[in-house]
Amino acid sequence: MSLVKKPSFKASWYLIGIFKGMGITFSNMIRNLVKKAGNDKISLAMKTYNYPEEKYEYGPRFKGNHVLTVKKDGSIRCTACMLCATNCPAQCIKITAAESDDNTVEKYPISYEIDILRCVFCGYCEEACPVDAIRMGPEWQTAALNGSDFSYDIKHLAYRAQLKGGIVSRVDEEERHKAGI
Amino acid sequence: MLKCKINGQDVEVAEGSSIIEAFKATGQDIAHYCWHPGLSVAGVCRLCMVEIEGNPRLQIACNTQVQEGMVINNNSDKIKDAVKWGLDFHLINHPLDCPICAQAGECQLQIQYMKFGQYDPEMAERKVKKRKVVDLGPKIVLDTERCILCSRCVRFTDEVSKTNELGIFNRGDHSEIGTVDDRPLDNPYSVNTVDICPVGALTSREFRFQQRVWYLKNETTVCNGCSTGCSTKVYFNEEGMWRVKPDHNDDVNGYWMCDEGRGTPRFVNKDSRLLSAWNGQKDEGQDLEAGAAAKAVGQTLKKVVAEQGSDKVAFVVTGQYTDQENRAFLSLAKDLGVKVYHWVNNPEKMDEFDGLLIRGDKNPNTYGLKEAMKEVGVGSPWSELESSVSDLEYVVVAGPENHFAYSDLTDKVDLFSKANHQVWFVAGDHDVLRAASNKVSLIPTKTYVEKDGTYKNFEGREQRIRRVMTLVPGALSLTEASKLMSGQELLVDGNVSESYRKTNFFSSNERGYL
Amino acid sequence: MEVKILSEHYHKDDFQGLTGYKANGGYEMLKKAFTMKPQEIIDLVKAAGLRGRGGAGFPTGVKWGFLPDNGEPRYLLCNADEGEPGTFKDREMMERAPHQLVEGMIISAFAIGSKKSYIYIRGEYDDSINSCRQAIKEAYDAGLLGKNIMGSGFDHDMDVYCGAGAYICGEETGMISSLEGKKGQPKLKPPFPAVQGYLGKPTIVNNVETLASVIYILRDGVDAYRKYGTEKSPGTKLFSVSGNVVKPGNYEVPLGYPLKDLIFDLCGGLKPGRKLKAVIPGGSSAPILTAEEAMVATLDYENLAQHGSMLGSGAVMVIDDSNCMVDLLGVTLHFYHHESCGQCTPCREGTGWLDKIVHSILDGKGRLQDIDLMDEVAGHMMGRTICALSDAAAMPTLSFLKKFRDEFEFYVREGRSKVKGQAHAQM
Amino acid sequence: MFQLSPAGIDFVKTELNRYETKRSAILPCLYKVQEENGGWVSPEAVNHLADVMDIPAAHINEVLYFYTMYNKKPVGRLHVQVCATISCAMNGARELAKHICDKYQVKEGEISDDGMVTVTKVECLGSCGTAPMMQIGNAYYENLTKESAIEVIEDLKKKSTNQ
Repeated sequence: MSLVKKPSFKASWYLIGIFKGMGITFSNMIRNLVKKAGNDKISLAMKTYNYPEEKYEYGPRFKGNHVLTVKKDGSIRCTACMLCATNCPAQCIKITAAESDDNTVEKYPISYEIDILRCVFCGYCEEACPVDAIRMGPEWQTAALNGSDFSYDIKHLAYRAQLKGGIVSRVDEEERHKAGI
Repeated sequence: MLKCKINGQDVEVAEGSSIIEAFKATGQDIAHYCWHPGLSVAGVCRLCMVEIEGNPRLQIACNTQVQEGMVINNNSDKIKDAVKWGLDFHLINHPLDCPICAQAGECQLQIQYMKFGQYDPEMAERKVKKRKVVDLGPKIVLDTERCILCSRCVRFTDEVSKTNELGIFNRGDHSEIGTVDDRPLDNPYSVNTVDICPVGALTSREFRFQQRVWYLKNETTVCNGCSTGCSTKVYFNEEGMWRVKPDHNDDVNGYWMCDEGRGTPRFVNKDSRLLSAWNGQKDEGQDLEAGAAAKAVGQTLKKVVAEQGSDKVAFVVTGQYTDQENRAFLSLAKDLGVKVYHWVNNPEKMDEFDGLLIRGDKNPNTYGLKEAMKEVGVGSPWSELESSVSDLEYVVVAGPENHFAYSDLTDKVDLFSKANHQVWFVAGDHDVLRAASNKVSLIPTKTYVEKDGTYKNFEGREQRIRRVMTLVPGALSLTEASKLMSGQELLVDGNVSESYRKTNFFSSNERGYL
Repeated sequence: MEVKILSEHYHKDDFQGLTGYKANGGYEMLKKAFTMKPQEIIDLVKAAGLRGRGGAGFPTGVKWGFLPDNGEPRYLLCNADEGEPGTFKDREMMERAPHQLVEGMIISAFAIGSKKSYIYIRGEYDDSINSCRQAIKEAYDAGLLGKNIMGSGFDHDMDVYCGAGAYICGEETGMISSLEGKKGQPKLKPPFPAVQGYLGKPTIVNNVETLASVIYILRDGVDAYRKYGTEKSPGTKLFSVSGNVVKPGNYEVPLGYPLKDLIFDLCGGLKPGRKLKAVIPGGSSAPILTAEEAMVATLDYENLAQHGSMLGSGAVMVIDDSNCMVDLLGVTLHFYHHESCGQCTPCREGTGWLDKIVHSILDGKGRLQDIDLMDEVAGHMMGRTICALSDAAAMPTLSFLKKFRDEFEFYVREGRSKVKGQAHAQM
Repeated sequence: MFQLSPAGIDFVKTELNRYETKRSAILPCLYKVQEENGGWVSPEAVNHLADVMDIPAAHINEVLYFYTMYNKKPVGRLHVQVCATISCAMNGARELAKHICDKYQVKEGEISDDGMVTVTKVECLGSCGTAPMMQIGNAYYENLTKESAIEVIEDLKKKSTNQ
């Protein structure tokens, strides 16, 4: 048995709801036009950024596009341990590991793909990574022409132009081995 | 039978069994590294501590015999503290290798740490550095730094494979597992040491970085590598089958399995499989739907037998198929009245046996096939086929799944290409078949992990195999093919074997417990 | 003053050879033993209350009683490994009176009915190995070994087996593994060696001094033997005194002899201008006694146990005030770290860990919580392993930390030793 | 390739059936191999001994690497082993070892340039009453002072050079 109630008289008039909504919109619009942002009392107006000349500055913890960090010698820091791929709720990270012939490295990713269209930018991968190999950088304007450009590979994630040669990871192998841990 | 009380639960145990066996019998949880049911007792990891009433000191469970009326508990705080410190001693010189270690996910140190450890590391001094990534031959990679010196692998090479290759060299905390002068560890059972190694010291070169273990699901089935019929655990996920491990079966293989049997993924995975039926000659031909191809072959066979007589067609069978498949195929041959020939792949090595698990007869079901042929009343000597093959119209072959054991595949194809037509029910995609001189039609069949059925091993012990996954959707099992060839329709049977029920990928996966 | 029974004829040069030994009453007791029944000898030893002189102090008669009479061949092994730091009493007996050991072993073998016995001597004792081999050859030539000894119908073979440098082979089952040609790693107990020892056969392992004392129990009888020593620890014992004393060496005194007299009377006290700081009474695995405790302690199993230490192998190490206790603990733990056989995890990793902590303190990088950590680690090594080496490493650590904690804290805070002028020599 | 001398082979044969099991003969035979191989046991020597005694090489290698008196790497003609445990350490053994090392400019465990001297600190040799002391070859040299130790080593060097 369904519990559909008879609509009350006020609710049956749709116009009342519409006018209330439009009222709020127009009052904000007029306030923004009249009052300039930034005068002394708490301004209610929204600051307008003239994008792209003026860009909004996000905080340091902003979770934008992923960055794969590198070691001091430029090689990729990721050890293909699959923790990020496991922790990712959207399951959009695909890694294939391979054996490296340098015995101190032992394992590194041959391919590391993030399907950025599936990614929800939650940052779980950053939290899961034991060696600070993946970070979520500050960039967020990422447009591309066709769908396949949105699956980022190692070359894009670690060595794209904006990174200027790759960002060095905080957790580095050499110090850890020298310290004997 | 001895009666004792474990953690408050009454237990009946056989005479002379140790406390840890009593724990295992009741399924109670006890931390242990060096004890293994299939090996002798070493008593060196000192983790399986239990408190026995009337005995002030903690006793190790693996070497203490159960006495009548013993009251044992292992969940008191004293035990938890003892196990925590036992684990601490194991971990102080253990390298922080989890990201690059193949054993991560099923490593006993990780499991026990989550249960008993959960502490911040107290050791501030330098760890002992030992040799890493030691090459021990084609199958095993050794990392002596991760080794916790539980000596399971040494006892294995001394007691089971009896090749005495491994030893613990040096003394104290500089002791290292290894072979003399880094000689390869290469006996036919060497990969068993990888299974029983509780940590990532011994890793198998084949599976080393292929897949993370928590992505794999596992099912128990029977190995089709040879006629011993060992019980095995198959590890798989969507992309295919990654590795095979032995499952405990006291009557057949105990806790062990040979290295050959671990090679089954090579002929099961998609890259070596025949994906769809094919009709054609000398590499030119077109792909077909498997079901339709089988029906077409069925009709032409009936036509040929009706017009030219049943001696124009020959059936060839191998010991690779289950009992149900054999009966269906043989009864089809009986109805058509054609002769059936048994293709024996290596007659001279048939009754070889290496004393433990490896047998010369590389077919899982030769016993079942012979039984079925006697029961259905078919079967003629192979020489007859060799003489009469050239004037045969059709040769229908139930080809081998495990083509690695069938080294004589090429010359059998040449033999059959003397006939007019040859029809192959085969799982693998072999170029030699497509390049045969006469008209060929190939029909993909399922491998042993994709079908239900029973094998009979060398002593006639019937063992069930189950459908674990579907790798080639179009493939047919021989029963289905025989049904189609005899004209019936394939009804989709309602009861999908419940082992393949779609469950949550991660939670259903049981960590690899030793 | 000294009571010389075992070491009575040490000073005589010809006592090493068979003729000299026989001239001083040698092998008379063997003749007497053959007149008695084996069980009589065992009861005699049990009545005399002879306790093992190797370190554990287990009553020998009782140990001999554990042998199951299931007809299996029995072995008698003499533990002459003497790896315990500070001990050198067996070496002197084997070099000066090997026949005394051989005769004692034949009598004991006759008592327990064993046809084969080995003397397991540590590899470094080259002189002792040669003198024992020489003594056994002489005994064979004189018909005291081999078939139908002295017409008694009892035949017995004896051989010397050399160790190759491992303290762990001093432990009963470690020695048995070494004798079987394996690594000297102790075996799981139970089954105890008396039930399943060498090659799975019943085996009795006794120290050199224990076997030699059997002769004099036979010669003097129980009451004369019990005249010396206390009620629970009868008889005399050889003590090897070493360290900062004027006259270090082996002294045979009755058990229950005051430690103070041993150090200051027999050994001539300390070097001039030095004060007694501590004494390790029973070898390196015995907990340490402070100077005050050493003044009141007497050398027998019960009294030393009351003082929290143990008699052990009777190796008295005298420590005067010129030594730094942290440094000494470092040396002791380095010894145990080097000698741990590596079979059981708590001992293999624990000795290494303790060694590293004490050496990080010695290098001035110690932290205050290191001292409590050492306490905890040593506490969790006690009673957790197959053999007693992990207890032997933990007990000195616990006693050093309990009785000289101020020196450790001083060292951690100041980064140098409390004892002036004690530069920590690099290990 | 290391080969046992005929005398060595006979020694091994007699040792093999001197004890209850073949395996007990490993320790004495390793001593013989070390003697004939110039003071240390090489991996080829282990393989050769394994063939002669028909015992798995891993068992022999385990014994070789467990005991300290078998040298796993070459040592100088005079292997000076200074005891550095408790009583000897209290009587200045470590300073003595350092003094010998400086005298022959050799680091601990390595061979001096003229291949004659290797200095190592070893654990208790059971001669604590006569500390400080050292063992060279099979002989004990006790109650040493810095000068007397060097004297002993010098005349041993002279004796072994004119052999």
